[in-house]
Amino acid sequence: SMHFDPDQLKQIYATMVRIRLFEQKAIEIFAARIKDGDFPGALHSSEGQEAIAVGAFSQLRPDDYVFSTYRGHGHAIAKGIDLKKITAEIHGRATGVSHGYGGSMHLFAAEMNFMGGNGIVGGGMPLALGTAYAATMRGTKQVTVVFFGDGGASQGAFHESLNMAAIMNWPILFMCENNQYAATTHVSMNCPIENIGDRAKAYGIPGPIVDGNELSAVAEATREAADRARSGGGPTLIEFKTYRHRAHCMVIPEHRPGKERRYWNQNDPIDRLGHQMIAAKVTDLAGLEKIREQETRNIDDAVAFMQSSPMPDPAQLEGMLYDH
Amino acid sequence: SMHFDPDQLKQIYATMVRIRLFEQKAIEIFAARIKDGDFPGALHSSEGQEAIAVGAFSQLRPDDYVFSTYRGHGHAIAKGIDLKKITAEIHGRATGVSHGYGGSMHLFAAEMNFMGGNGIVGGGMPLALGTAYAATMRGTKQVTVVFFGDGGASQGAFHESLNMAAIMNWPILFMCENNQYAATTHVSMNCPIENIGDRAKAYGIPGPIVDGNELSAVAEATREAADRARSGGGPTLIEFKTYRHRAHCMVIPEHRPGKERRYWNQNDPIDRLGHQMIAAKVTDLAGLEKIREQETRNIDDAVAFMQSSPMPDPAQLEGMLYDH
Amino acid sequence: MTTEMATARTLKPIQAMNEALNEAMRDDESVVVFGEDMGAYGGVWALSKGLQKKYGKLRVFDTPLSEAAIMGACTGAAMAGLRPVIEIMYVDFMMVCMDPLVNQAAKVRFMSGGAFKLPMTIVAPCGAGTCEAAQHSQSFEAWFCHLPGLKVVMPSTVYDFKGLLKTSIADNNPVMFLWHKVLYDLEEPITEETWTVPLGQAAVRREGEDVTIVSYSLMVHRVLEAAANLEGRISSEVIDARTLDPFDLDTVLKSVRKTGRLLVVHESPGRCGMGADIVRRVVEADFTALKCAPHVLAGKDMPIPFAKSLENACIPQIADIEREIQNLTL
Amino acid sequence: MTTEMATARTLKPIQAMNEALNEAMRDDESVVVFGEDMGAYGGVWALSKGLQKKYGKLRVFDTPLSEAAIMGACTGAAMAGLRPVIEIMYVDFMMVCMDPLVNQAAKVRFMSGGAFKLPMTIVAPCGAGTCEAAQHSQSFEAWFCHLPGLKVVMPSTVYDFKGLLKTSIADNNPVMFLWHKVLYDLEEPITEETWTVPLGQAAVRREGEDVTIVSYSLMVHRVLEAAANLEGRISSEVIDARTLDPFDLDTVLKSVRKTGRLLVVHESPGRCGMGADIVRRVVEADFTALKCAPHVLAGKDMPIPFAKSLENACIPQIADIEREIQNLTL
Ligand SMILES: Cc1ncc(C[n+]2csc(CCOP(=O)(O)OP(=O)(O)O)c2C)c(N)n1
Ligand SMILES: Cc1ncc(C[n+]2csc(CCOP(=O)(O)OP(=O)(O)O)c2C)c(N)n1
Ligand SMILES: [Mg+2]
Ligand SMILES: [Mg+2]
Repeated sequence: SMHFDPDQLKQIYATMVRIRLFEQKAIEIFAARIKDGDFPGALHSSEGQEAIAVGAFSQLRPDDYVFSTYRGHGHAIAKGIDLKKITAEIHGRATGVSHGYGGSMHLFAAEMNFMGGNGIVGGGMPLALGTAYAATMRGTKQVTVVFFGDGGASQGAFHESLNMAAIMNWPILFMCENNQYAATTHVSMNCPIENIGDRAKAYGIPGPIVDGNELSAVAEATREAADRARSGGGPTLIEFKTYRHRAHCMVIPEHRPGKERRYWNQNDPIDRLGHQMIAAKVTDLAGLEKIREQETRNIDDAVAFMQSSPMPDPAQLEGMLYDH
Repeated sequence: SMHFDPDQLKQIYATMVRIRLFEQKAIEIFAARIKDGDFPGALHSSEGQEAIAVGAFSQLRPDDYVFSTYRGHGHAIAKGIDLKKITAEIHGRATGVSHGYGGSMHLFAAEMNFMGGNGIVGGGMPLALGTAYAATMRGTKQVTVVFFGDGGASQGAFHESLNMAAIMNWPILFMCENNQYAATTHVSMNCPIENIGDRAKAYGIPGPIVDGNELSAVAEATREAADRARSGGGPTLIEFKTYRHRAHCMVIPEHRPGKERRYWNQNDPIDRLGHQMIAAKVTDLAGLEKIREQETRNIDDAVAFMQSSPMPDPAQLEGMLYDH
Repeated sequence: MTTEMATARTLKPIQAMNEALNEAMRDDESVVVFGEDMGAYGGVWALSKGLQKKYGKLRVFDTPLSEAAIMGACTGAAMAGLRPVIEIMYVDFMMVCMDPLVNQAAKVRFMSGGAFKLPMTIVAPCGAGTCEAAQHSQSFEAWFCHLPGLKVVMPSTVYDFKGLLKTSIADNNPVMFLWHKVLYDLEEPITEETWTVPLGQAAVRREGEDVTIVSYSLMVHRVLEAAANLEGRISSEVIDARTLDPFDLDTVLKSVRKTGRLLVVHESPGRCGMGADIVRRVVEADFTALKCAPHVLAGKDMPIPFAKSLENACIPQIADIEREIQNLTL
Repeated sequence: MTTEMATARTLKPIQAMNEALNEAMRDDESVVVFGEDMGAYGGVWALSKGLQKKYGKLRVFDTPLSEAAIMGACTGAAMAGLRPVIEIMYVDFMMVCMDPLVNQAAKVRFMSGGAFKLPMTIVAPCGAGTCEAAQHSQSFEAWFCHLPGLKVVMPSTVYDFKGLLKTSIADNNPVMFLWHKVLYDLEEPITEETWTVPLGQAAVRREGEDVTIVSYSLMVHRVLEAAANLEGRISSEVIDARTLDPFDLDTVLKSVRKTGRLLVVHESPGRCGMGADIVRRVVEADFTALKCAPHVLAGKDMPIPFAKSLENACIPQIADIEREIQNLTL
């Protein structure tokens, strides 16, 4: 299984906490803006799914291609994109990663091969074929990683993309974050069999089913699939079992069974990693608390940066649509 | 296995021959029209696949819903739609099943629940969900049968439709006529695993793989799936292995390996059934010949009917688009 | 227009549509409702709230996250004689289910030589103004009008939300019912209990002498504000098209013959948009009625950007409308 | 326009496009070609004939029958810096891959704040007139023009088939290259070896004084025949738009200012069509230049029916065009 040295573990833990705090702060500011009569757009929290983003990126090359989703803050942060620019983007500032043109659902970072969030469920999967093909054609051994949810696996794009990737043997990691719900709909209304990962068999590719709240399990599955893809072994579908703590977005309240909630709360990925780090004597409670304090400062700095950033200037709109 | 009495067998054989002769005559007339400088539209021959259409309809109820394809002459004939009206339709006559509005790719017979051909590969599958739902809601125990090809199974619609049908437990027979090619593309470029039928597992439904050139095997698989669907057992994906004798359509010449061709020629579904009937003493060579002669006359009658039929009158166009 | 009297109350668009569905389901067993989250939850917009409880899971149900399957199921169900109503959560998502809509639902009747009826209604929120960026802000009404075989409805008042949805459901053809998200919180006093509004009848929302302004959906409200702001200086006649296909050209022509000036205001891009089509029809029908060039004030020919400052610059604002009215009446 | 001289020869549209692809692949390693049957077979229309053999399977290849995957792969490859060209076998089939086209390819650059280039070309045959019925006869150019972020090219001459395709491939933005199936057998003498034609430049195909007729694609040929038939009685100026987005309004305006009359002819339905948009732009730009009402002669607002007698009635014929020219110049 996976080995991380203590410093790595602390960094990983810090990144997970950063994501959690980022999401909470985002909700706080959005709620305040809504209260002020402002509608700041949609916000999709990834709280509870931090181990997937962080575990995955711990095993990827910086030049690997990444397609994210509307629930993509965690992916962007784990990828290492500047927190300030992410914060600025979700509040529509000119200093944001997409200069305020994209917003929370469309975080892009071309220079890091972070190929964008997507407002269309499953929308990233067909695009992933293209970057994987480009890498194959050029022989660069970059892999492409594309995230989607349990609902996304019900889109036709899932089938077409996995099928074509398998036939072409293109290096793609199809990362299914099964957080049990698609908006208010339970995964049982989206998948009639127990594991989405088992659908890999329909394409003759591996389909590991992974505890998505266990950092090391995520990292290991990602490493394995990425190694295989890099060495010409083709695509992998990985199903990560996880849980979304919050409702789909801020304006759609959801009811969840109490027992289900308790189960998943006990399996919170950050708490779990924290306990493991203490048990392994990597750090102690105070050490974890220090990390959290540092990350709180990082978030606050990012918010301050955002608040002092200008709104985008409509005068620049005209040049934005086409490359000239 | 399936039992047919001698009369049934002769009728089945006759229908298969009727389809074969229909396709040949259609090509002959189209070729002549093209030679005359007329472009009569696209024509897709189902020669070689007759056992699937005829075997399937031998086991279905008259009120079952059927969705066909652009390669649908065989389905329509096996369903029992008037040969004259089919012939008239493919030549754009007002007396055709679709009054000349549909043509070869769009044969409809609403009163027989023949819900139409389709020019879009895989286009029928999502529609099949709707008739299956209607039957379920009304408790009529009608099943819905939808045909598509090995290429059609690569469309997103395949995945969405099988998935939804499985989750809803709707009574649908997904009939995959795997004739080895999608236009000029071999099935290996459309499916990375050996059997399309095995993809049923991704939906937790049965996926029998059937010799589509063996009439009784087709009939048996259809019966089993239809019985299951009628009694609340949900959908089935059936893969019929078969072979398309002709090129995709008249204007796309295809090269096929000689060995492959020989193998499938030796397994022609009509010849095979003929031999079986002779071996079982249901009839003799002369008996088969007599059937062929009768069917030739039927085709000729249909052609005569078509030729004496008027072209559709454009004056009626205005009323056709909307129901008022 | 049928009406039944009731005690006065206020109504919002979602309630109005929910009432329309409820009455349609009550009066006609063949009306069924389905879509993502449309069952127990009642739809993310609350469109089907309470309906599953009332009419059962066979008539109101959830689906997988598969729009092509949903649109196909809707089309097939209509072909089988049901009268389905589906929701597509944002009209933008229709891009994943265009085939069953465009190549199937809109054409089956015609391709079959008139053998089938397709009584189906697609309800979808549309429009910009909510900072949801390029993939959650489109409307596509021009596409749907360009597509033969589909009727297109875009209400602006709560009264029409209900009245037009009832008529849409009762129609034997596919109807695209697009409602603007920014109208979500609109509230109107209503005295009637139940009513219908026919397709193909525009409404004159304000009478005037100097200029005819045709609009629909959210923009009607902005146009009315602009017209009110210019009150006393310019007398504007404001027409709410209400249904775009069928389109009530007569009402527009009557007005243009009076004012001699035409402005069309819509939010979608101008190129090959609804405004261009209204201009075409008017100039073809009565060129000489026009005293000056007709004009279309449309959204920019751009995707909708996220940031409010950019988004506002891409869609007509009240000040823009005032400016165009003034330009036209110089 | 760059040109290289060669010995005279005749060329057909498919050869012209094939040459364009060949030259683009030869000159730029990042140009790649894929789609259904596009590899060894060379495409069902022979668009990529010989290219796999020449450039290898990594640059020219077959795909599964999955248009959404193909369009997505094309978009992703363009985002990664390749310059892909794909074929969609009929533009009608684009209905199964609208999301990667509309919500992704056309918007990625904008949504990313300009971070990406999308150098990709989609080649698709379009149009009616081949008795292939409602699902194999559409064009959708109006939809693509209404969609910001996509350029739209519709050549009418063999010369333009090659010259515009080369320019489309070289463009750093998504280009929809629609060629009309009925032009398949067109043949032209050509003296040059290689050349390009810029996007956004219309061509005056015939000069005249009495009426300006704007058209594109197949209809240009019919318009020219109609104009020739009226020779001596009516002097028609015929403009081939060639690219619809960008659209060369200047050339149209210059002509309309001379003739005072405008007829637009296209095959697609009139409602929210390209003709309406051309009318809108002309009346907005120079209303007073028009001596009479501009007119759009479009296909019927109907799907294309199968039978020849019906199909002909749905799309403009030469006699229809003559009649409209005469009506306009009465
Ligand atoms: C094609 C499409 N359909 C519907 C939606 C609306 N929508 C956004 S997210 C969502 C649920 C997605 O669920 P899942 O794939 O499980 O991802 P999660 O939100 O749980 O991360 C829905 C229905 C959409 N954005 N795109
Ligand atoms: C969505 C779509 N893509 C492409 C086509 C063009 N086309 C028509 S039939 C065909 C091959 C289909 O192969 P298959 O599904 O195996 O059926 P078969 O023709 O062998 O019966 C293709 C590519 C189409 N009609 N629809
Ligand atoms: Mg989920
Ligand atoms: Mg096949």
